[in-house]
Amino acid sequence: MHWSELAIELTLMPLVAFVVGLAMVLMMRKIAARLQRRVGPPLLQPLYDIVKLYGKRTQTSHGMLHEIGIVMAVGGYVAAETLLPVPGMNGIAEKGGMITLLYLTMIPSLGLALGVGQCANPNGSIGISRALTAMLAYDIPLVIVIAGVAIHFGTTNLVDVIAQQQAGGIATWGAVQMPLLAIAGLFALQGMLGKQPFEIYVAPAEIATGPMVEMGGKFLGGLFVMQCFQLYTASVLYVTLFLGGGENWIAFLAKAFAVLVIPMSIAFLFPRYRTEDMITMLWKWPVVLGLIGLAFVGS
Amino acid sequence: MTDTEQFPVRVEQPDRNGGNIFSRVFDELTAFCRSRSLFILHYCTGCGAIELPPAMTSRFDMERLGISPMVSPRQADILLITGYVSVKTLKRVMLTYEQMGSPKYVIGICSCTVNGGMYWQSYATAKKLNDYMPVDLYIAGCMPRPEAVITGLRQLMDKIAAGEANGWEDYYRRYDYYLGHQQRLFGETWQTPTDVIAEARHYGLFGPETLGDHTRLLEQHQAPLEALEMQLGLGAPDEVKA
Amino acid sequence: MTGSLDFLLLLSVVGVPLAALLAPSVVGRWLLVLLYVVQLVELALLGSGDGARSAVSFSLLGHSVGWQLDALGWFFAMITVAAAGFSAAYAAGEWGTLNARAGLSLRWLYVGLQVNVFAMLVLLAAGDMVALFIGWELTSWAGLLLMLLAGGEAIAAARRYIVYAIAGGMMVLGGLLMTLAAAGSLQFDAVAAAIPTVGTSALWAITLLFVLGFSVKMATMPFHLWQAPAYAFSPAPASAFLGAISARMGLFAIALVAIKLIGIVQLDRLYLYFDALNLRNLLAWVAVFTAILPTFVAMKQNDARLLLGWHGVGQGGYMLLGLVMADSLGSAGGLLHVFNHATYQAILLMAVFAVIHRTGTADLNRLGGLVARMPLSFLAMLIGIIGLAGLPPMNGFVSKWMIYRALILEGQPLLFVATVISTLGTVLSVYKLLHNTFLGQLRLEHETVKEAPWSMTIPMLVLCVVVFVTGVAPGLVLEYVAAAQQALGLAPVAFILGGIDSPAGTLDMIWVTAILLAGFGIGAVLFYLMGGRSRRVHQLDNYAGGHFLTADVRYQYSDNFYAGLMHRIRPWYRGSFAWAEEALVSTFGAIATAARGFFEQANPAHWVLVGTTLITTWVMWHALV
Amino acid sequence: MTDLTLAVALPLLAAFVRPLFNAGALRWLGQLIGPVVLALVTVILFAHWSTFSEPFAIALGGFAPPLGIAFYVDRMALLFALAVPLVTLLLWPGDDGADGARRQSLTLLLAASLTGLALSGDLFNLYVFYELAAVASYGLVAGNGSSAGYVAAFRYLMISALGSVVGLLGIGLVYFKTGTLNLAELATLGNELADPQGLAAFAMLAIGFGVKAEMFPVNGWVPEVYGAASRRVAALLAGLASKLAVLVIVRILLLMFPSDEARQLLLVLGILGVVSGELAAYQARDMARMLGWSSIGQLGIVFIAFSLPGEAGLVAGVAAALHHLVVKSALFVLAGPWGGAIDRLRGAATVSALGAGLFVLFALSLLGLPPLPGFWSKFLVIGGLADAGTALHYLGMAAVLTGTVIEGAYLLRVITTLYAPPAGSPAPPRQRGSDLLTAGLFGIALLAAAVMIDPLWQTLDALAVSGVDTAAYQQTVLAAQEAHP
Repeated sequence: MHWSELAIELTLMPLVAFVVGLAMVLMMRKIAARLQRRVGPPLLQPLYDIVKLYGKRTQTSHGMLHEIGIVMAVGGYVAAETLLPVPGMNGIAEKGGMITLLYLTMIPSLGLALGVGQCANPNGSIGISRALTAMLAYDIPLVIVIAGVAIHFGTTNLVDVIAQQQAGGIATWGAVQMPLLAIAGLFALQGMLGKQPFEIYVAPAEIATGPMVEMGGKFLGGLFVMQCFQLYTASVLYVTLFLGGGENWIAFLAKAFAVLVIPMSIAFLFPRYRTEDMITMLWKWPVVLGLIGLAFVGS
Repeated sequence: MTDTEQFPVRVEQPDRNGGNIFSRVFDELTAFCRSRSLFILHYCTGCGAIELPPAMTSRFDMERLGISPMVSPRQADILLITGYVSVKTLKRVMLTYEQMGSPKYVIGICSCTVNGGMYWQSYATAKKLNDYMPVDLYIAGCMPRPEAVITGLRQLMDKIAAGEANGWEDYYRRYDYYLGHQQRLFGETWQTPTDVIAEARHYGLFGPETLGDHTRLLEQHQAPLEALEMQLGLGAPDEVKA
Repeated sequence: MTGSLDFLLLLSVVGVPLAALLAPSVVGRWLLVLLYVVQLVELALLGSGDGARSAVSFSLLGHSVGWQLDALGWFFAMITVAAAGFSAAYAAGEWGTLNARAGLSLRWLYVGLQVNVFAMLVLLAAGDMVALFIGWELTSWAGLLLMLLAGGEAIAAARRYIVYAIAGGMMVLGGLLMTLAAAGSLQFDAVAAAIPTVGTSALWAITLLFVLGFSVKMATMPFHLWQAPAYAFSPAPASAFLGAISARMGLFAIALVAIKLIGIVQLDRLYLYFDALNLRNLLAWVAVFTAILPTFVAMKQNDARLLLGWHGVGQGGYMLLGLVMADSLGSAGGLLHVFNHATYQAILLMAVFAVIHRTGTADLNRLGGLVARMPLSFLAMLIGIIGLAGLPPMNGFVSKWMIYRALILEGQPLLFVATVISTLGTVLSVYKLLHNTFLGQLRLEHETVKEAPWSMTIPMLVLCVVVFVTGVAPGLVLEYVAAAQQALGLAPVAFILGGIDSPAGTLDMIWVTAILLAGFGIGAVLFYLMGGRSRRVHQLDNYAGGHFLTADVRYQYSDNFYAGLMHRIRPWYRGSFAWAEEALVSTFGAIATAARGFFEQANPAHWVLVGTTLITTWVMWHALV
Repeated sequence: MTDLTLAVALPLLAAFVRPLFNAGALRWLGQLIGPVVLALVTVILFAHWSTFSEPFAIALGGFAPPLGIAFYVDRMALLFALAVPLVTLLLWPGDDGADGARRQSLTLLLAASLTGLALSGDLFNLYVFYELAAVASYGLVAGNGSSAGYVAAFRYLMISALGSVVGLLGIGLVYFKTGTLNLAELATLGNELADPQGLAAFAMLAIGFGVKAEMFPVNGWVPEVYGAASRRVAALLAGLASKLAVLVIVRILLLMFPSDEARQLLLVLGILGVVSGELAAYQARDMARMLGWSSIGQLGIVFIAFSLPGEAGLVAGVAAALHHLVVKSALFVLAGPWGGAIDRLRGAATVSALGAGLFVLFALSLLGLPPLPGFWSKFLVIGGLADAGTALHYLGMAAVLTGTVIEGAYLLRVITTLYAPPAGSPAPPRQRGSDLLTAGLFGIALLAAAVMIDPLWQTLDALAVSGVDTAAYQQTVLAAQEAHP
């Protein structure tokens, strides 16, 4: 591949992710509104929020790390998007693979954790402690799923995973081949998105939005951007592993949005679990499902 | 419905003619976004808070206007004072107000925030909110119905879009005035953790009335509030502790 | 110019009296650091994989004993000498002066360090099994020297250590002599040649004795209890050195004996029952549990040193796991992790001890917010924990990635999942360490704290550079890892400068890092160039639900940091191993008391009569039958 | 050749002469007599050692072996005989008390009888020398005049006397079955003793001689005696006397009972000794007792080693015995001022660094830290066990290895106490110069052995070759018999 082509891909992939992510945020809020018989926000509401937050005239920083934390949170996702293949663009997906992607997506969280840590606000610290706990909870089923998929396709290269699924049509999709893992993956997805019933680390009424408690202005704006990336990454990863990736942009976007509808519809029907209940929940059903699925993959 | 115009709000109109066309368009755009995205810190000081849930939920749905509730003052744009403010509460209100990021807007809901309302004779309530902080909008009533709240919020949105909701700047520019009222109520040792004067300097919001007698009084006892900047501690090695 | 093994060993022997002589003065200590540099240069000149043989050899009791440094030993030796050098430098300046004034014997510290290096070189360069055992025992006892120095709680830990160490040593001795009985020789070649002919039960005994004996030093389960306190409570440089490399001697010995001499094929031959679970699987699972349980024990610690000590135990599990996978990728990952762990663990311990140096405590509930006062130490710890947690772009990620990949490709999803659980536990635990030490509220009494002196920060920062550079370009180290693999008789890993090149999934850290840094760059542009200005505020200007914060109020979340998680998993911390150890000791004590009672009875002469009566009865019975 | 008899006769004579010079003008002569005699004996024995070519027998006074006292001299006998005056000299009791003369003459008596034990070639003579040694040791143990000393001596006396009776019973049994007590002749009659009665005789002999050799289960006296007696006496008994008793048992085993059962009996008793001794030592809170129990354990190892068949066993056994001789004697010497409760020793390293250093050295050798000699002796023992390869041998291996771990636990407890910061008052006890000198000499011997481990091993190997050669023994002794018809 020519370097200029690569450079264009590397620029476009995060941009696409951001734009799609904005739409996904809007969809999430719309779904919530419709479920509550509300009208919901206007089309550009996610953008308004971000622009407003960046445009705040006075903003509070708790120190360099607080700022770097946001830089890492956004920058880490910008980097991670280039490892996630989309139709026609592979970026550097072949140089990393799914394990690298999985670990790279921890970088934004780590950055956020650093930034929050410096805020010296116990609500934030509790939030991070809960977020990490949640990660421990949902990553176990997630890792089982990833291991199953990697073994099934015999590779950790996401480009190969997509190619193999697209070669055989729907019958070779991960979701068809490994339905149990796909279901387990949905649980993990719910946890990954941090939506109800797993919304333990935001918990506005309890710990004042946890990690976000001291975030205002562009600090919060950065986190809104990060949320766009987060939704995009989770959904596209799921599409890549189980739904054959994107044959073309239309199919790709349709799948990506469709995948998100499930956790979002569930989210607004439930209250929040307590931390320990979330752990119990995620270590029980999806893990059992995943392990059974894994046994089928292995055989 | 209450005519909010009869309660004057002190607003200083800055010069809006400077800058080139791009920055004006940009400012317009930002102002529009500001008006279309309002996060309410609903700080429930009194009975009026009960009118907010209907305003938020399916009947009136504030979110369609881009208004949503927020928890921490850092995140919020609007400070809703929803009822009578006792002296003790007002201290917290001040603390919270100063911690919010500007532009920030204060809305006083219920008559109590306007003139003390039915608590007029109480020794323990602050009667007139705009003595202590710039109030952008009052929604009178006891209590105002959700329709009034929504209408009020819409009016605020219009003011923001028009660049008129600048009470927060007034707080910086005339800090001494507000501080004086606060000191009168809370005592001479009154201090918040936010260094408003330093902020005014930092953001270029320093006005002729930012400093005055009251801020001098404040400086006499104010604990230092400089940020804990990173220190490398270079130089000669430490004198060894015995 | 090439180096000579004899000269190296001579250098390190001469270093011992030199250390005793020079350690008390600052200049002397820097000269000793120089001595490590010289040793390192000498080692580097020897080169990896030349198999430099020492001219010194003995014939002892009919066994020829000699030394030869192959690529595996060289790899470990480089890490050892470098770790000692960094530790020595760390203590050379203000740390040494201050602690000497507080009563620490720098003489013993530096002598101990050098004796350890010498003992480890003797072990790593062993040319036969007698030399191996000599080195092994010397290493065990040399470690004790460092552990005993700090006094206080270190003494109890050291006593416990030495019982474990002697037990391990005795198991090894048993295995050694059973090998001698089975193979008739203790030369590596002869043993390797004889092993395939050894019967299953004898092989079981030999392998188990060796592996168990060596794994005592690795602190793999169930021998994991001693290590964390023993390493943690040593003086700072000793702790950094021991934590970085000492336990890895066990891995070296396991690699040498179990992989090279006995061979992975033989391990596969040893089935636990029928053909369901063989010794290799068993080892892999032991390794995984060693990776998991100590990590979660670490998470509960409130002493930063202990927290790191427990992680040291846990990380050993990864190395063993990678090694017993024995494919080119996994074993390379295991060996690479030795290097990686040594680098970041040294940084972490140094950073923690720098904090102790300045604040006098390692209690995670009594620190916080120090990033404002000790930013360099913070940076070091940050890089260290990224390495320890195995996140890109630090080197810990690369070795872990290789192990994960090996597990997936070898069809071991359960092991893979278990390993990731350990990694996640590590992430949680190290964030707690970083947060409770450097983030959050700065305590009033720490407002005047200063950054650690240069003599302490520079070793940390140099190691940080190493961690980062070898994370971005792991090929630099993988070259030697591949050589070590060849020395072990394993297929060498196919590496590129940036990582691993393989058709089943490539890792190119140069790309990953570049993209990550580019991402950060974009993030920084988005953050710093766009949006309004921000202003840094005092930590007390903070949301507290309307509460007025003052400096004397503790506004920090540190104790029971993962409360929700602990609520769920606390019942799982049964302390079964500690309980079992205690039960063993007290049972043993009871038996010992009974034995003492035998000797303290009023009239022991009865036993003469009892014996005689028994004998007579026996004779009469024979006469009758 | 006959000057070898002097090795026994001279100390014996000196023992009786010594009290004559207890006072008066010739007191200085009394002081001198012991060391001079011992030095002389050492020189005599060393001359023999250095010129030794092949084993020979001596019939004392020209009486032929069945009737007379027969000495049999091979390398092993010479080695142990040489050790006696040498070690006695090193552990020579000073003349500090009123009973100094008595102690010295008892020590000389002990030396004479122990040398006799090493050289004697006749079961009855062995018994006589053994009893003589026993009597001398009773006196020495009780010699410090404390009530604890008397109690311990009485305890010792009871076990030893009963043991002697049993031993005598064994000798009687042997005589009853074979009609001779000459070891050489008994060796030719090996098959006559290879039955249950013979084995019983062996067991009885083992019990009899085992009392002094601290063999399980007739070693109940050990901790009391070592705890109560003066440390130099303890060192003599633990280091030297026990080894000579072991030698006797080994001689009997090799010459008279070359059966597997006998070896197994020794092995089992050895294992029990290791386990019980080390366990008890683990619970000891008193230095001297701890060393006593430890010495029971070590002698268990020696028994285990000697129970191994062939030269390997003999080499291992002699190595272990010699190592223990040096190390335990030295440790007992160090335990002189450091006796009593171990806790008392907190910070003792600060007042006598050399003593602590020596203690560490000996402890490490005892634990078998390579390249100290203790390692090689352990190496030989365990190697032999692994080679023998029966279940019982593996059990023995496990016992030795486990014993070492336990040993490590309690020795480290002492070492860490020595190096702990001092507790304040009372000040930790200080080592005496004379004790340090003695221990230092042992330490030098130990280090020298570590350096010259291979020549030593070759010597031991040669020694073992002649040791196991019972045919040569018979020939030599019986030839001597021919020569003195």
